[in-house]
Amino acid sequence: MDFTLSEERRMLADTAARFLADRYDIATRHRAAAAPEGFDRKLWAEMADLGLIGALVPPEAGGFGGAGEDVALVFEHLGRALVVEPFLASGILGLWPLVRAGESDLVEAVIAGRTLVALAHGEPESRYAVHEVATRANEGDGWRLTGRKSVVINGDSADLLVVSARVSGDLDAPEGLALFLVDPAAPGVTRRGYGTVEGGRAAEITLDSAPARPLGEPGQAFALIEEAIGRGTLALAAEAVGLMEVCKDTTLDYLKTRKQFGKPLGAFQALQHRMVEMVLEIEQARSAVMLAAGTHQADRLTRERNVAAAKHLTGRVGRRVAEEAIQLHGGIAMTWEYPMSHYAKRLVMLDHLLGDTDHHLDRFIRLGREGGAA
Amino acid sequence: MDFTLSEERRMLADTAARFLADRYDIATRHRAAAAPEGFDRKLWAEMADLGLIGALVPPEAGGFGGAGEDVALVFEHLGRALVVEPFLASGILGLWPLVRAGESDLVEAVIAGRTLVALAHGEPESRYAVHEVATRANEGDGWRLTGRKSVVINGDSADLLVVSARVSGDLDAPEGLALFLVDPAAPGVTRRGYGTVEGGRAAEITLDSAPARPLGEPGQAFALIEEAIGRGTLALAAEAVGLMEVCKDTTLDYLKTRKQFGKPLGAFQALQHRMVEMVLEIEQARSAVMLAAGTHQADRLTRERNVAAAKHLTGRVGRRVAEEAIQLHGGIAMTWEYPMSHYAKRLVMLDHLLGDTDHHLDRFIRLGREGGAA
Amino acid sequence: MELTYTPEEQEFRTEARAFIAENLPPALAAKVKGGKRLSKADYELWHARLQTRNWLAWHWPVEYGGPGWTPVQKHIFDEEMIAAGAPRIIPFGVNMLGPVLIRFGTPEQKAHWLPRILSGEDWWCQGYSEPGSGSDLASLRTRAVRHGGHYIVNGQKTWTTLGHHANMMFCLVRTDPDAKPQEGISFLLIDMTSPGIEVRPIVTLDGEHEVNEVFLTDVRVPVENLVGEENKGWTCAKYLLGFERTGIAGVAFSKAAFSHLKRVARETRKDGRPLADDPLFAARMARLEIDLMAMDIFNLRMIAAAAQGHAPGPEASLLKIKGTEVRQEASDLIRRALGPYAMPFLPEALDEGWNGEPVGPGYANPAASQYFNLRKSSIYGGSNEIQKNIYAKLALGL
Amino acid sequence: MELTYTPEEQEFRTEARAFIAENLPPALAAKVKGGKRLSKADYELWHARLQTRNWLAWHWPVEYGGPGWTPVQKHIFDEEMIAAGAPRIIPFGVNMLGPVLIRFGTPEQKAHWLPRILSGEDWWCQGYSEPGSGSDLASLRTRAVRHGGHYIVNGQKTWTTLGHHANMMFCLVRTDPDAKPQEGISFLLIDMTSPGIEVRPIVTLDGEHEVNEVFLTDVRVPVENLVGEENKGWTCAKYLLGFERTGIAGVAFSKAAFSHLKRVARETRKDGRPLADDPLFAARMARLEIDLMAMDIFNLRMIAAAAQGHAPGPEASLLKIKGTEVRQEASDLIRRALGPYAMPFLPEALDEGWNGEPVGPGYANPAASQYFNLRKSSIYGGSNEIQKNIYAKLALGL
Repeated sequence: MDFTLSEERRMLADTAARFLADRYDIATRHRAAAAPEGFDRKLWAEMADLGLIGALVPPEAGGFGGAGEDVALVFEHLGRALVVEPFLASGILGLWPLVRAGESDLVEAVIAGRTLVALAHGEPESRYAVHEVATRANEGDGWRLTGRKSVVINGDSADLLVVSARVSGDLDAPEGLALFLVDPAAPGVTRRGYGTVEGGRAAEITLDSAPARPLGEPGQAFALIEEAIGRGTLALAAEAVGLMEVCKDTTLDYLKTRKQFGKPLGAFQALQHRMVEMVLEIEQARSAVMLAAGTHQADRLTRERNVAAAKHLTGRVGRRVAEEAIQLHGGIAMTWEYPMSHYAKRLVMLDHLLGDTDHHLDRFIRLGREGGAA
Repeated sequence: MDFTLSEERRMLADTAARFLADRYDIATRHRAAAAPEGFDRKLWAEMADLGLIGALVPPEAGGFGGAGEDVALVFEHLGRALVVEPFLASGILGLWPLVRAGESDLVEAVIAGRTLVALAHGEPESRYAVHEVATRANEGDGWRLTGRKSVVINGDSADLLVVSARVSGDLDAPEGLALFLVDPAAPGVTRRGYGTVEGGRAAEITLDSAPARPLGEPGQAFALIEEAIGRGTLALAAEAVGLMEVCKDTTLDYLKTRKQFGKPLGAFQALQHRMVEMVLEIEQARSAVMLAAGTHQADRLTRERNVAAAKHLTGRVGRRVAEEAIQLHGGIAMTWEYPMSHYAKRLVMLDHLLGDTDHHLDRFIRLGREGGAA
Repeated sequence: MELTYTPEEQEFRTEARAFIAENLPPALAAKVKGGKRLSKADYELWHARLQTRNWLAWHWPVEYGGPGWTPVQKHIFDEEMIAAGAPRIIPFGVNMLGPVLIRFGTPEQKAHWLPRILSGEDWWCQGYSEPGSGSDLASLRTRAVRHGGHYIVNGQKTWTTLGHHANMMFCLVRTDPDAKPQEGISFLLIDMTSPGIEVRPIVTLDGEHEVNEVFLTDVRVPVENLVGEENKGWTCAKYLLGFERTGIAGVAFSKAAFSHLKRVARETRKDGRPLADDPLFAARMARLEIDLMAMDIFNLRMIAAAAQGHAPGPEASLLKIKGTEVRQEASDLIRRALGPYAMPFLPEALDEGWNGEPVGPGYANPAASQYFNLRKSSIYGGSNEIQKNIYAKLALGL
Repeated sequence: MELTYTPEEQEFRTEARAFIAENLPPALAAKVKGGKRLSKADYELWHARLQTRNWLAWHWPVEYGGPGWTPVQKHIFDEEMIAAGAPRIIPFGVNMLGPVLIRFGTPEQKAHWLPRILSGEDWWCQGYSEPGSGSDLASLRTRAVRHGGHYIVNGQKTWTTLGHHANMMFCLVRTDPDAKPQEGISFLLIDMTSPGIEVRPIVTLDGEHEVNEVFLTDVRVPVENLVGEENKGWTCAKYLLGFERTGIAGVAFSKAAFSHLKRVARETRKDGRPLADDPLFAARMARLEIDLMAMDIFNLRMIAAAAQGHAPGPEASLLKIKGTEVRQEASDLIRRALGPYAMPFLPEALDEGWNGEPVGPGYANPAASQYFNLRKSSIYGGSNEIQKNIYAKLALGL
């Protein structure tokens, strides 16, 4: 048993931390978020050069990491700096199917930050369900996709879309799913980009007989989609821990410096106890992420169940930390100007990405039953 | 809108409060609970003489109250004094079917405290479900009942049992239920009495072709059973408010007098805030009980839904109050000698009588759907 | 105990509902219900409509132009307004300053300022909070020094709600810096168009501008604008905070939010069924509904006590706490219910007249923003922590 | 990061499991798992069995008779013991006093007392708490006055766990009443058979007798029984409290409780189906299981840090808090799961050898009692409030 970082990972962590501390302050972040694409292509390229995307990919696929621990490490640091660059979309969700399909040229381009890829999977009625896909794929003169994809993260600026579609089966059957590569500039593809409430970008995508190239064997993609989403879920849980750390540190600082009724806020016992409870819950959330990260190479049920536990717990704790951090501050943390308010916003909104606390609690229960637990 | 008590009810409240203050201290209560029947027949007769059972019965049936407000008023006072006498069994659950069936002689005897009656409804597998009854009633040479009834409150000392049984239908059908009067001394009736964890008494009752007299039309009893249980549920929710009041007052006194680190515990802000939260939740619970009491004469859905809300909320708040009251005290409240510990115990164990918080939440949801709400 | 309204009260509800239906423009109600931004003119219109029947200044005695309503009538009207989607009454002039002037003002002050509140000629804002004084209001530092017929005011106020609409501000200032914190404070009426006043917007975390900072540099305020005695402003401030507590639980807002939640949960699908049928979500909704039902009764208990002439006691603090918790929880569940569609945010869609195509259901756009915006409700008007301190001291004797 | 055990550690687990299987009488394990009362002899037997392999005194250096285990090995053995239903090791002699003597005792004290702890010749109890000093331990008042070769001790101790089994008590007494609270305290070893000692049972709210009051009237204690310096007893007390924190989270107990809960929820029916399939109950269980999984890792992080030589830090306070919360929650869910059958209580069914017919499922009888009994876990050993104070001060600098 060992919870320390390996030498390689310590170097990766140092690299990420140093770059973000030097180059990515909150003003830079806000500027990037306000840009038309919702991020800064130049910074993105620099981060790619540093290896922050490559760290998410196993060596055999051209990266130099790719284990659960690597994903967690990178995303915790991204959370700490509130990075808006498209790591989730292009570093995990869109990239992982390419890695697993052996698309080595594409993988290389994505790792290098040259190509931006996004996963178009969710649909207007599917909520967070992994298996609910109404978009149809028909084979004829090549493959053609028809359907609607919604809230596709960074889907507005992606150079390439990885799109899920159904070749057979009922709306909610895990069987009959397929993944395709779609050129967003192709005929039949319409994108409507928009900002998200915490400062990111997403798109509604309509496919009307859009030409597509299959990734792997059409009909067998459920396992791969689940894997990519599970990986993204782990990433978000780790990001949440990074966000929480900043919320906690900022609040603690504030309690020590802000004076009311003649003494620092931190001298009030009721606030002290709430602060301790916050730290305790964060340590619990961090522990759940460590478990999910450390077992990410295990069998499917273990992996997915631990990921569900981590996303559930970071969601539950995250809401509490965000709300307590604001409340313990008072008005100042309600302002746009105060950086922590954006951390709190992102922390709450993570609950809407790849499944909220209830979705993952439910998933945890179902996976437990599949595995004969409970 | 008026939340004050009517003149009659104020007199009833005064009577109850005075008697209990004068005659029912904690030592008396423990003695009564330790008696073979789990209560004191003499005190029971005195309380009957005071009208505390009659207050639970409408005038047209020989009492002088019987509205939801009367039930709530009496049981809140019983809670405040931690009374173990069989008001729930013989004042509500067993009595109400007699009232509704027009059994005026029996009702008179029960109101006078001469006859003790109990409702034998729950079964080993039925948990809190109102409609799940496996005990069978067969007509031949008169009616005969066969089945098992479990955790029948005061069933060990009742002079008369009101027993639910099925004349037709599936195990969980609301149709086909009937209520019967059974003499516990009759052949085929076996009772096994025992104490309950908070100081009451109950019994397992086996019926083996036991002779029985029907109350009302066999097959139509669901509504009546639901009504009796709903009434009992309101009573328990009101009792919970009385128990909580005592837990709160005792804890507040303790915080003011007990010194630690050179000042009263009540000077510590973290404890002050928890005390305020406790009071707030008690006021919420009291409000829910007022709503249920004040609408107890309304249509079935309103009545039962508000009762479910009250039992859910008193259960949720009750657990918190009991646990906080003990925790804020520390060790002393863990002792048998400290009266409040028995209040806390009763408060928690109310969750096991006539449906726990989850049961009533579920019931609240279902009744809402029946009524077209939600 | 009687949980129903008297026939007279029910009749009043009918009358109130009819008046609102007649006077509230449907387009305005749609803006309120759709969570759009309201303009200054929207508020002014609704104030004016109410004033046509003397129904604006609920808390004023009849002789000053109040409607003479009982606490129950106020509660009923409040419920009906919110259910109908009326804009809220901006409280600063009519509910805060008005009662203070009636109680502490000179005959001249009353004659001058009260009619202008009713007519809408003045839009008042509140100059209480300062950057250094949050919950600890009495630590305020804005200085007023008397020079002849004027006070010269210097300092900074913050969290000034809708201060950018206001032409007048009532303001707590320190006139005696050597006195104890709560002494040496005075209550001044300040013309916002005076030289030396600068209003700077504060953008809140939902990206909206509703509150402001107000900088005062050598602002001259005529001594006639002192309300009550010099150095006794804390008395006015406390009196005003008492009035602010009416309707403190915001039950009607929570009820409206809960109805909206029910709609969202019915129309949103999870696993092919309405989200309202999902056991976990249904349980969350039911717990909230039960809390809300209980709070409704708790609130009515206070109103009934007020109707019997009891002054509002420290229970108001409990209602404030529970009221904000319930309302925040409702906004949280609405956000959750929307699933991924809580993410997209088109700020332009909050503008009047926007008729683009929404992303997801039309009501999704403001939901997350409203959740974040409502975090303020447990902070302002005496934070929930301060309410707990107050209750512990006044009601529990701790 | 590596979440699995090394091959050596896994081998140790196999060895531990085999030892326990061989040495723990099945009847005793059944008593523990069935929540029955344990006798003094039960504990003594298990201590003696452990000592046959030098596996009793985990925290003692090898030269004094400890097994020389790593923190991970201790954790593994603890898990295996609890999973197997072994009685807990009574900590007062072996885990509390032992380390204090090893650190502060004279060579004579060590030579005399340590072997007697290992052999079971002495049963120790703890004389710390007093009626007037709960969380504020340093306010203790029991007086010891030196007369020649003896201290004369007068006072009262309380919450003395299993004091009725003990022949010896280690005790904090005040030797200098004029010093500051934490100074002037001494650490004495007191023979419980001395004249002037009276042990009175405290019955707890579950009706059981486990703790006691101990009254000391003119009790003569030889000065050789002073550990450490006079008036420096607080140093020993603090050192001992540090040792008490090992295994503070009680993860293994919570795991055992959770397994039991799963069984109860599978075997109990609601609406004709296993309770474990009820969505609300399944959600309660899942939330608890997730908390438990996270706490397991949190605990292992501490153990791994200890294995690398880091002293246990203030995180132990966090583990204490979460550990008691999780364990209490498990006992709460077991109680809930049982439904009406949580009510019946047959105290005689907790006795060894009782073979009457249970009411409801056999495991129902002790469930509610255990829930109430476990309320103590957030009170003793430094209440959760004290843990929060400690953490706020030491780790957060508040």
